[in-house]
Amino acid sequence: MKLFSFTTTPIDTVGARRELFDGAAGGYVSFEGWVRNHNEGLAVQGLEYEAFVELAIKEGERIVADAMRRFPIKAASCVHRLGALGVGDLAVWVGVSAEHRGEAFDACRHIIDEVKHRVPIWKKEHYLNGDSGWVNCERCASAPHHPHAHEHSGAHGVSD
Amino acid sequence: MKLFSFTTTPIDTVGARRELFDGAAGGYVSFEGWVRNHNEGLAVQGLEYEAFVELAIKEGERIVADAMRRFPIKAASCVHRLGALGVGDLAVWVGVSAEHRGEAFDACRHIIDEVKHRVPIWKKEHYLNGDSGWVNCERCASAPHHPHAHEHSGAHGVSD
Amino acid sequence: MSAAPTVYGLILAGGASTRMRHDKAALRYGGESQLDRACRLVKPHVAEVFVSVRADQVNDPLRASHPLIVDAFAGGGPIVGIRSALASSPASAWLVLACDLPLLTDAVLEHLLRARDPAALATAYCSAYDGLPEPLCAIWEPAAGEALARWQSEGRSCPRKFLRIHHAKLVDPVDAHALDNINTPEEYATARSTLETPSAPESMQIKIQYYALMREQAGRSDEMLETAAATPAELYRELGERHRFTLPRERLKVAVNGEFSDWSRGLRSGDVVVFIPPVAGG
Amino acid sequence: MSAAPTVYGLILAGGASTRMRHDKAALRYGGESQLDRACRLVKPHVAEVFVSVRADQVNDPLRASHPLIVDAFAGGGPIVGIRSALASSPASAWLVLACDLPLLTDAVLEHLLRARDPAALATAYCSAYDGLPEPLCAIWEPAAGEALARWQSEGRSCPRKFLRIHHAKLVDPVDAHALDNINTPEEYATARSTLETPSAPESMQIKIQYYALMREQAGRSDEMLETAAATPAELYRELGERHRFTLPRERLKVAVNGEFSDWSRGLRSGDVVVFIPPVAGG
Repeated sequence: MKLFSFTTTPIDTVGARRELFDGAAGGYVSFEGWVRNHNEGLAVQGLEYEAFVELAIKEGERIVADAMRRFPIKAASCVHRLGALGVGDLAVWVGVSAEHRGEAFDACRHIIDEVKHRVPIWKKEHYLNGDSGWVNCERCASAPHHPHAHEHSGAHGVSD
Repeated sequence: MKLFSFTTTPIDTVGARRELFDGAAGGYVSFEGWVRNHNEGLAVQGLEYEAFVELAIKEGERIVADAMRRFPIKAASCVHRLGALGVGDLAVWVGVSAEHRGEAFDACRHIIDEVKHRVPIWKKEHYLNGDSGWVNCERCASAPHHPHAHEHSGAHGVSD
Repeated sequence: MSAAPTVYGLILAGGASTRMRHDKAALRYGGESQLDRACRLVKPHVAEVFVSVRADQVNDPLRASHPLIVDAFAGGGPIVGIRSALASSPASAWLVLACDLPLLTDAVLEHLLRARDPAALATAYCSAYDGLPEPLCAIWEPAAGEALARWQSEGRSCPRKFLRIHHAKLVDPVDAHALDNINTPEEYATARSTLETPSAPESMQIKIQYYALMREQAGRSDEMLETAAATPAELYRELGERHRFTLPRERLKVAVNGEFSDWSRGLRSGDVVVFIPPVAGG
Repeated sequence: MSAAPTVYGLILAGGASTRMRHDKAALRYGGESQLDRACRLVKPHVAEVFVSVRADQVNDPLRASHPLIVDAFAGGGPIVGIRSALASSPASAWLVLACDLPLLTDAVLEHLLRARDPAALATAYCSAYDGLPEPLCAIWEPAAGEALARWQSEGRSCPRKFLRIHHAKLVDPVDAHALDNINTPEEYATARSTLETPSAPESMQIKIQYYALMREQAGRSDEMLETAAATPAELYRELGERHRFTLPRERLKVAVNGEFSDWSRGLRSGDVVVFIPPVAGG
């Protein structure tokens, strides 16, 4: 089983889940990130994901491997989609199996939080009004005192 | 979409997930309870679920409806299997969609915790050694000072 | 809820029974006519009880002993009785009952009134047989008057169909037989024997359903019990001795008539009790 | 950190190379002996630099030009050199280096010293090849002296194994080749050509790859740059002016050769640099 991988075609959640099966596991938690029809007040019609794949896979694998050390879980995996996606499409999937549900929830949440903060993946949103923009980059860069600027640079700081 | 339901055939997680779709939802969390091959030190070969269906459906619906009021989520649902299950079978499924992942995790965990504590469903485990027993009932009843007795009656207390 | 319209009682006694070849309102149980029995049952639950009659029945001695509401619209049938009552007091709600429900109990009426939703056009039981609304054991709210008038003006007359497509609060039955009505001499005989069988005054018929470990220890899925136990707690003590239940009561919960209950709730004849051992879903 | 023991430098030059058929300390790169080169590199990072020698080497001219620490225990090998240094100044820590690491850089030493944990027995790099600790590019703390003495008294001598089972702070390598040592004439030839190839002293070939917003602002996916920028921070300043990048460096991270890096890391010709704007996975 791959700890972290990319795909340019729809994520096979059924197959990915199957790989986490373990006879000693009593709980399975999965997270799916879906493309929303809006973000920060703008109507979204689709988006594109791009990654620095070489480093992203290393960092993604470190996150999942680290979660498997930190939490008493049986197996975990994360798959991220790349390329153009429409509203409702599945952008990222995280699955965790564990003996007990508490650890499965904790580890799953930890992995998606870390992936969102640390893995070099970027998202360009296309808005219904014709605009587009790289999330966390452009509006913050042009308005450094926007409250989100601090939040994002803080998030970045965590992973340094 | 049904908030809470029972099935005597394998849970259709794909169909159940589809019903939670919402264009404004950016996060989806699901929990699956799998039949483990062991419990409290005994090797399990299978189990049976039984419910007081009339009241269980009412109580399950109350739990999910309550979660939809408490947490800012888009949709939620729970399906529980009844009858005989083998190791690895899916016993219960909870799915939650929400704008943001934090609430989806919180609500999903809340629902499964409450379902396990409040809904009148019982589980009889069949062990590889030929024994069987109703979980939370028999060993505790015969050994009322076993530490689990307090835990379970506490759990029961929560739902009174 | 205190602002909800006052509820009056309306016993429908305008119909002519073709199958019984008899005036149903006059059928007697334990020396009491069905109409008198219905009025007596409803009385404690409402502000006042009226009997719905056709204009040609106002001098019938059985009916004339009660306050009457005479059909004020053409067409006949229950819908006219209900509309006439709503028109006679447009700000009130009406607990409407067919008079041929000999198995009706206080508990059934109480449960319906507790479940009432004044914002619906009516609050009605679902049939225990087909799940459809029971319009003739139902609370009709003031707003139903106009809607029923429209319904009748469209040539329709069935109040059950009316409730299916209008906004009605539907309530699950607490007792499958409570709303059985009497349409044949055979049904009449059965109902009489049920009602007239003497039973000790403090003794009740309680049904107990068993699940999981309780079912195995009781050796059965359910049983009917003639008991003097006043509460579920007393009932568990009585049955625990008989079936040698191993779980102390503190580890259980209890449900009465399909809902969680206090152990100290007063039991009533016909109640269905379930002892709930520690649960283990998921 | 101000209370941490002072660090001295120790260059191990006591070994006899069998495979090189030569005294490794005397191998020359760009006109400088390997031993002199090692001493020069370490000097700015420590209080004083010593050379570790066997008693029969104290008059060797190459070694005698440096302050010496002579083996004070029996057995030979690096462990004796390290123990002798720790014994000579029991309150000090020692940055211990093999002398045959021609590809070692300032940046590698600086990174190790920054990562130092004075509470561990030693702070050492993990090998880029097998992940095991590298005892001969490591900071040995005072407490290691007694533990090494016990280790040797048990008949053991390998400092790498010592670090595997004692409490050592392990540091990921910043450069896969920095600790390559020279064991054969072929390796010597390769290292010489790497070190002696003339290039403008301050100018390097750096490849930059761009992603997302950076790619759009640079107008390209990658570029080769002849630059004098000594660090990624300087490189970003240089390129930021050229391409009018809008993101301040504080909002970015940087990767060199496929791994996250410090902004102050020393760049080397051939490095591949990626500026990482704020990420937005999921």
